[in-house]
Amino acid sequence: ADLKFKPGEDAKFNWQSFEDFKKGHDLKGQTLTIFGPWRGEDETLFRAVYAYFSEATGVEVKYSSSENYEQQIVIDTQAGSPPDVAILPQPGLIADLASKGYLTPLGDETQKWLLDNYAAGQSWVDLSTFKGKDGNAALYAFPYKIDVKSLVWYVPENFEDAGYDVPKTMEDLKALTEQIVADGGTPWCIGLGSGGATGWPATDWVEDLMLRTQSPETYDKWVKNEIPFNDAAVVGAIDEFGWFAKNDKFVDGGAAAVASTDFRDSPKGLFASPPKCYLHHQASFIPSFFPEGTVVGEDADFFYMPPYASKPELGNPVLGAGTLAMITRDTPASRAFIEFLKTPIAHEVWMAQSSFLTPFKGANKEAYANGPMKKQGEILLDSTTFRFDGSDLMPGKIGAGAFWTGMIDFVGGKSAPDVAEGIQKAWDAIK
Amino acid sequence: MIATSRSPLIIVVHLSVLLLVAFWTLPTAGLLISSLRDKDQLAVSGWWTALSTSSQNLTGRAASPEAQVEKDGKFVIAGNLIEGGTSKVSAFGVRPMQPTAFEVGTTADIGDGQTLTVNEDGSYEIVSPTRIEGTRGQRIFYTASVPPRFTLDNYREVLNAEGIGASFINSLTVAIPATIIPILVAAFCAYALAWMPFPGRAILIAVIVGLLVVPLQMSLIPLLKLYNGVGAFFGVPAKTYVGIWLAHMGFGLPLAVYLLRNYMAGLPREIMESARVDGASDFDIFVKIILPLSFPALASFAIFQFLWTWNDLLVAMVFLGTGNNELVLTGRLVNLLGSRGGNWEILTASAFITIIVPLIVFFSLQRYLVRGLLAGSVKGG
Amino acid sequence: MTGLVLKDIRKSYGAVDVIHGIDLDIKQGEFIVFVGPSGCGKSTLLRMIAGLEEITGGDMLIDGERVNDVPPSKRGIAMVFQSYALYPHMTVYDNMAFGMRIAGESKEEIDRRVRAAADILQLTTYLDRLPKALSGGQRQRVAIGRAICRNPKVFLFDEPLSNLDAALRVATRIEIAKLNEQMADTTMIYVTHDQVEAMTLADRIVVLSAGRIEQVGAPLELYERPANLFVARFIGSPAMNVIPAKITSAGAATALELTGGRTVTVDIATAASEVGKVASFGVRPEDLQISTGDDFLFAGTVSIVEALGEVTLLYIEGLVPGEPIIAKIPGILDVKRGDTIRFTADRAKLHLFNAAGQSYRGL
Amino acid sequence: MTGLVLKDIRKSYGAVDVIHGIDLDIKQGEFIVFVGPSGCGKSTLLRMIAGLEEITGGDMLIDGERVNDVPPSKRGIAMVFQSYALYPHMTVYDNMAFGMRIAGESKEEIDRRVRAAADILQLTTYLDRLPKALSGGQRQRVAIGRAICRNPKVFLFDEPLSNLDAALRVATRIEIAKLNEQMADTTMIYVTHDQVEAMTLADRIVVLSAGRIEQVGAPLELYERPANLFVARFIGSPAMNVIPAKITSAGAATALELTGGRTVTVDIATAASEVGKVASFGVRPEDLQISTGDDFLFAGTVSIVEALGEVTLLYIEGLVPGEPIIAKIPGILDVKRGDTIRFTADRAKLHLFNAAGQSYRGL
Amino acid sequence: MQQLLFAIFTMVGGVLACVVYFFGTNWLLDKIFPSKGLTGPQASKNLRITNAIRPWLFMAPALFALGIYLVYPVFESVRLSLHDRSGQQFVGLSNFRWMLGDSEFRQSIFNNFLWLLVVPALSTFFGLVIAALTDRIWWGNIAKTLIFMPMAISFVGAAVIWKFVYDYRSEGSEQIGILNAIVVAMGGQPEAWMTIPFWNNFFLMVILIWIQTGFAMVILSAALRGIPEETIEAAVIDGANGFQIFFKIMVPQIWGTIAVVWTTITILVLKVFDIVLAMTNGQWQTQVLANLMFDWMFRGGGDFGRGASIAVVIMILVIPIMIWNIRNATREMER
Ligand SMILES: Nc1ncnc2c1ncn2[C@@H]1O[C@H](COP(=O)(O)OP(=O)(O)OP(=O)(O)O)[C@@H](O)[C@H]1O
Ligand SMILES: Nc1ncnc2c1ncn2[C@@H]1O[C@H](COP(=O)(O)OP(=O)(O)OP(=O)(O)O)[C@@H](O)[C@H]1O
Ligand SMILES: [Mg+2]
Ligand SMILES: [Mg+2]
Repeated sequence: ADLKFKPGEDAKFNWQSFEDFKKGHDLKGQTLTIFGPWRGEDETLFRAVYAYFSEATGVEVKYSSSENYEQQIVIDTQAGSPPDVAILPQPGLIADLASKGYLTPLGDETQKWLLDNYAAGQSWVDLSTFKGKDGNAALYAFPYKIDVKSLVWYVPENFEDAGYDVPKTMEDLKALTEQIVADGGTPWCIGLGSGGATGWPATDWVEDLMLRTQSPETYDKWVKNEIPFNDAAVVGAIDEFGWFAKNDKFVDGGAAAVASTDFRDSPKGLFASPPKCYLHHQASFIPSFFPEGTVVGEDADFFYMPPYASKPELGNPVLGAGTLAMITRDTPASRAFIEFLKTPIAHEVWMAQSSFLTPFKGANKEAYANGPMKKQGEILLDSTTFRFDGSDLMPGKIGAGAFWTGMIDFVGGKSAPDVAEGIQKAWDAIK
Repeated sequence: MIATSRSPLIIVVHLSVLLLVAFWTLPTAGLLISSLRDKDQLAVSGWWTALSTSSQNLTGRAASPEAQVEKDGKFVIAGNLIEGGTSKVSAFGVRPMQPTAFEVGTTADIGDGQTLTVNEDGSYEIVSPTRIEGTRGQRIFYTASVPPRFTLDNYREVLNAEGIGASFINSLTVAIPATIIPILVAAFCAYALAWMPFPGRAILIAVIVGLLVVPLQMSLIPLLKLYNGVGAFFGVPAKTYVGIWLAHMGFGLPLAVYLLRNYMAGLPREIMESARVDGASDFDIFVKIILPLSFPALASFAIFQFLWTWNDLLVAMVFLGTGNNELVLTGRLVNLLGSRGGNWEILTASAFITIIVPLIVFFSLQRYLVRGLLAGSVKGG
Repeated sequence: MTGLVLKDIRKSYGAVDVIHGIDLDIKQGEFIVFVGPSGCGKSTLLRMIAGLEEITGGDMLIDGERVNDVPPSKRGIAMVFQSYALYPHMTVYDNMAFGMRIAGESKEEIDRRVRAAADILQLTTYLDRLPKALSGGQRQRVAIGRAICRNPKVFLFDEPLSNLDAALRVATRIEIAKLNEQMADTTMIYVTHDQVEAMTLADRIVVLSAGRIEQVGAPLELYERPANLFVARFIGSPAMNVIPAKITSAGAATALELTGGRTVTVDIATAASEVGKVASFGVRPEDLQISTGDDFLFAGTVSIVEALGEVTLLYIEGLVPGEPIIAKIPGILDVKRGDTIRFTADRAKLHLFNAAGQSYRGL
Repeated sequence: MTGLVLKDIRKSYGAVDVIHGIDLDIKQGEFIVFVGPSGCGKSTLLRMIAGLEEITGGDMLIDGERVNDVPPSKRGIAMVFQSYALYPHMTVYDNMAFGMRIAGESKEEIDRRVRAAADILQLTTYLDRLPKALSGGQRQRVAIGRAICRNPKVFLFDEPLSNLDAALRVATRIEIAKLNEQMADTTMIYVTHDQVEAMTLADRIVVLSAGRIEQVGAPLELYERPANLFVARFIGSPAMNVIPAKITSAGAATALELTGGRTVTVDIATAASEVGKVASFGVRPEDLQISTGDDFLFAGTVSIVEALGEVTLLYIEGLVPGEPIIAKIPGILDVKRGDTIRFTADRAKLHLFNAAGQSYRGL
Repeated sequence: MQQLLFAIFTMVGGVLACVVYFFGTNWLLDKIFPSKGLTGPQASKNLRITNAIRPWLFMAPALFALGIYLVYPVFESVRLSLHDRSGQQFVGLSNFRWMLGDSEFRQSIFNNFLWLLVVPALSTFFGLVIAALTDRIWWGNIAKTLIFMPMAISFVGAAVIWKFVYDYRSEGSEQIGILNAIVVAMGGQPEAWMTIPFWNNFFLMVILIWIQTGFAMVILSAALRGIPEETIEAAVIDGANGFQIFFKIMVPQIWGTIAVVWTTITILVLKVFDIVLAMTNGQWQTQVLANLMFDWMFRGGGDFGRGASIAVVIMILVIPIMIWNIRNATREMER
């Protein structure tokens, strides 16, 4: 196969791991079907990665994806024709698959590996552990390719021009927000629109603010509904989001525009002339929606969504999301693929291309394709707490339903306690 | 044809059709124009503005300091903001909040003793008494009148995508038999339901109407299970073209039978009787009389069935698979959109690329929707 | 080989009874004509024979075999539909060839027969047209052509000539007659409103009225000895004049007193018991002659004169209120409206019906 | 108020020319009957008058105004279609009432007129039926009823009686005649194949052939003085007998030598220049009488005897090969096949046509 | 190239197999119970048999396919609706009990009724009007093609189209949605159309109407052209104007087809979910049954029990339409 980076050629890659893996696995003639969420550009990047797997093992990989991959994987597993390996971004969906017995546990060894090799390893193990059909918890998934969500994007030149500094604390961020308004500008671009998924960007806000106002344990309880949705802690976080989003002066277009502006369109305000806003809270993927030719790190940059100075005990929490690989059909090839994901090379090859972050400490940071990627990677590695996107962990009806809708209602004018109560009710209904 | 074509009413007819057509095509026109526009323009200005010259606030960047030349002891960076365009600059600025601070042709002081001049044609000059530092060029905000600008890049991008040709053929391989087979099957069934007496006919018709409502999503899992079972039993792959044809047939049948039966039931009884007296069997009558006379209905249904199978993604994904060799055109195009589906420009262009085949089908089948097919056959009420 | 037998055939559409029990015995090779007022059930009866209409009651036998449930294609029939029922998507040629193609005839044979039929029906130049580009009469001819192309046991014609012009009608009628002669074994059943057709073609005429048979008989028999008033009036055009009368004396010849007061003697035998009874006296318009002498049947005032060239129709008022007596006199007459004219007639050609409308001749 | 004028009206369907230039002047209130062989363009002409068919060439004027482009609804016409064209979704009543409802007549008026028409046409019991539950004749009656219910300037009838039985036909014909009398201002144009209808109803008959007018004239004029062989043969049934002849002497009366060798004198004047020319001698079947004496026109052998009751048709072979001479003799004759019979005829009733088929009478 | 050959081969093979079935079985039936050439009681007995068998022969493939692809899933749905989320445990009617108490379900039912009232009626109406009007003008086919276009556009395309119609930008900034652009141009305030409760349902319906009118138009156009021209001529002579001809002569004659179109679109509306899914996903009170079902089935792992029970409700809603169709069919057969 065509390998993007010739083995042995570039020192930033850990070629040794590739050679070692190659020695341990010879599965010539076997095939491996992978079903994943990546399409378009991401798919090309991923193909470059698994080319190394094929090269090493001789396994022919068939990758496919689908716009309706959630639906597709449900149908395929239910009907009994699953792929060998599925890679999914939704822990909730994975939990369901696990509980219906469609997944194969990855074993203690893998669990240990994660604990040892991933930054904030326990967070990842917790994330990937689900209850199986038998009711016993086990590690079913392997996190691979992470997105950092706790990022605020801005245009450095605009900051320079206006004389603003990157805020280091949440208090500073709020002050900056007010400052911009005072200067006659609009600080934020917030867009929640996403067709059928409208509302999800708001959940990221709330989760980020949860992690900054509450302990990770509270966050976990919230996600599992061990504290009700309308708990004061949650309502507080929602209101905190409201402080930004429900103020006509703070957001481009006013509060009314928040719900209906497409999240893909909203960062464009940063680059308008005159700028429609100065700040945009969004995950690491967003540069693909910046105007063509925008160079991250120069034309646009990001900073870590700062924590409250008043709550030092919470440290530097990072909200993120990511995809998890799991074995849906236990074959030597699929086992080998999980093993492959444990090699640095599996991470470095993608790191060297772009848009890939990993908490894998064994992967060479220098392999990141550019500065901003590296910076994000460092945020991930430096995190004291890593929490997965809460809405993805909640049951689908909540995390991809009531929570979204609730947020829309919230920016539309409903009060935080009302909204939270409504979501809790929905949650009660599915128990 | 009645000789009324010159009555004043006809003008009203023309006008109302024009109005309706305008109303119906306006949104699509937006899509068409959008597909020809620059991807960054899509989200900032309405598609209708693309048709006329518009005044826009734009951001440009001067050449990087590496390009500076020393001239008369001063350091100069010169260039043009508008590459190869015909736009005209009307104002410019150097600070994002005041993008129109200066008239064209005037010289702006940009600090550190540097000055910037921008001319109407977009040419600019930065003059500095000292060497200009840094790696990035100075941002220049300017207001320009932008003439309509269209590009075929979006189409190029879609059409050059890898595997699009194969997907095209895959789509045809799915759509053509998945159109013809159900039509044949449904036509036979419809004939039986319309003209062959047997007990339970009315109930059967109603059941078929009822089946129209079965949500596709409900059938996917049980059917795929069945396919897997059958595939395993015979040792063949579960996801095959035959499988998807049958699936499309199954899902399209209720409507096909319903539409065709209704049409066939309306054919004059005497023609059938006459054929029967002529010694024709039911099979003969069906093939030689009913089929040719049902062309309008067959053509209408063919149009729709083709369209559905052509535009379908879900059924193809489930029953044909998502691998590269089976991927249908819609699947391929959706994949082009990337994982987060935000590329409006690709969406718009691919929408127009997929629409072409169904439109050809519509246009070519439309002539079978003929008038007076039955004229001259029977006399009487 | 006993031909076609109808035994108490009945038909109703839902609650509407259309055919009330028809008994008829048609011999093989016979030419039967159904006549009767519009809506009396001729087409229905024909369609039942063809097997296109379900038989509500009774038995239909072809060659001694009950065919109630035999489908049309198995009955060995050809039919000309009153409404043509052409195949609109086929050319004239294909319309005519269809039945033979179904039967699997050879191409040459089909071509030969189609061309022969087209020739007879003057359709040769239209063979490539679709039915919609034909005139009414041409369509009807195609329908006839389609039937005569085939070689059935029974021919059914439902008013096949109604849209044809006189000349073509005569020509086609003669063709049908020839056909009947050539195909001595083929039974033909023919519905028509045209007296001439009925009289010239039929071996026997069946007069229907409101779903019942009024009389069956050879054409002249029906004309000369109608069984009842209905048939008397129905056969012959203009219809027979009927004048209320009272029987004044019976015997080998019967004397009557007409409404006008005049006494007429008819060569029909009646029983003595009939004397004094009310009866109907009938005389055909063409049997009336203008009398110049005193020996006349009755007299009346001319209200309308219709000169048809060959004959002249005189409408005579005065005898039966509201119902003019019609006389059909050969040639062109010099008679004006208002003239009073005396008529006479051959005694042998007079008719007499009892109060129930039955002819005394048959009694 | 000049009625309807057709000026060089033409019609073609694509390459097929159907009407070749018709000039006709129809006065208001006139009753015009179109006759002609099937497919000669009668319906087409009628449809052009109605405005249903575009006029390919020529002008059509109603009341002096060119109406080529006037839509049908503005021409003030009512029409009975040859194919009925009933509204299949409406009952008989609604079919008849439709036009009046459109015209906004009052409910009572509509009811009155519909019931009156239904009465005349014996449709009263069928008023609630849909057309598909009617017999052919009933449908045709509904079509007529629909037209006579309305009050148009021009009535167009396309073979309105072809599916009716004789009695009903006579009755309806008389109704139409009455209608014509009552509505003296209403022009009626009527297409028929029935000679009797044409003769009795028409003020003037227009004989068409292959899209051209052959002759226009009052019924008796056409019968007595046909302008050409076509009309002579077309009017009258059975058709006029035509025998090839040679003119042997001209003058006030013309002497001919028939094919058989016999010499006949006709009361028609010819120019001396015609002597020796080939001509056609015509005599109507009903003008032939059986001659017992020696003074006969010609003699021949009877090949077919058709007894119709009222008259007997004799088919005489021997004079024109392949084309029998037909004689129509009143009454029932005692003639058998093979008898040789001599015929005579009134000299005034004989016809003579030149080689081009034109009558010498008109020349 | 090879793929093309394979494609052609499979296409021809598929279609041929189908043709062979129909011709083959008929030939076989006539062979086993011959009646051609035969006479007498044997022939008519054979005929009776073949006449009884043939309808089923004609319908067999259709019934088979319907049975497998639709009837079997119906039973499966009913079964699932009585089970828990994983489809394993029988729970009786509890899913339905839950449904009745669910406010989102009630919302969906309400919205669905709105949809049922508006969309079929308007689509059919516009389809009919357009079919009739375009029938008589020279550029009718072009007009029809343009109006048909929404039908042919893929769903993703349609979603983008309407994004460009309904898009909302705050007051003052440039509108890229044409509706707001018009509103603003006329001096109004831009609106976030998708978020206005209740009315947003109608904005969504417009999309479906926009799409389905093409369907109604094509079917009705075919029906209109089947109307005997003579009846229209007769009406013209009777003095009817365009409207009267349309409503009193043409519409009643194609009433059956109108009913069919209406039924079809009604049923489609019961099933509609992709528009809602793409535009709002049921937010801002626009939820409909089908989308709700989809939500429960596939979102985040899915609860098949509840999804299926909603599907069952959708299927129950169609029963009145079925009854109405039985009536129509029986009436028709009495002809
Ligand atoms: N659409 C058409 N295309 C070509 N020829 C046509 C078309 N319609 C009619 N004709 C021809 O025009 C001629 C005249 O037709 P028309 O219907 O006027 O005849 P007609 O005199 O009414 O005959 P009939 O007495 O049989 O009804 C016929 O020969 C017919 O074949
Ligand atoms: N479907 C039906 N429902 C009810 N009555 C019907 C139906 N079809 C025909 N009829 C009635 O049956 C009677 C006989 O019809 P039929 O067609 O046999 O008459 P016909 O003798 O052929 O008349 P015509 O000479 O007018 O064609 C008519 O009175 C007619 O109204
Ligand atoms: Mg009849
Ligand atoms: Mg005609």
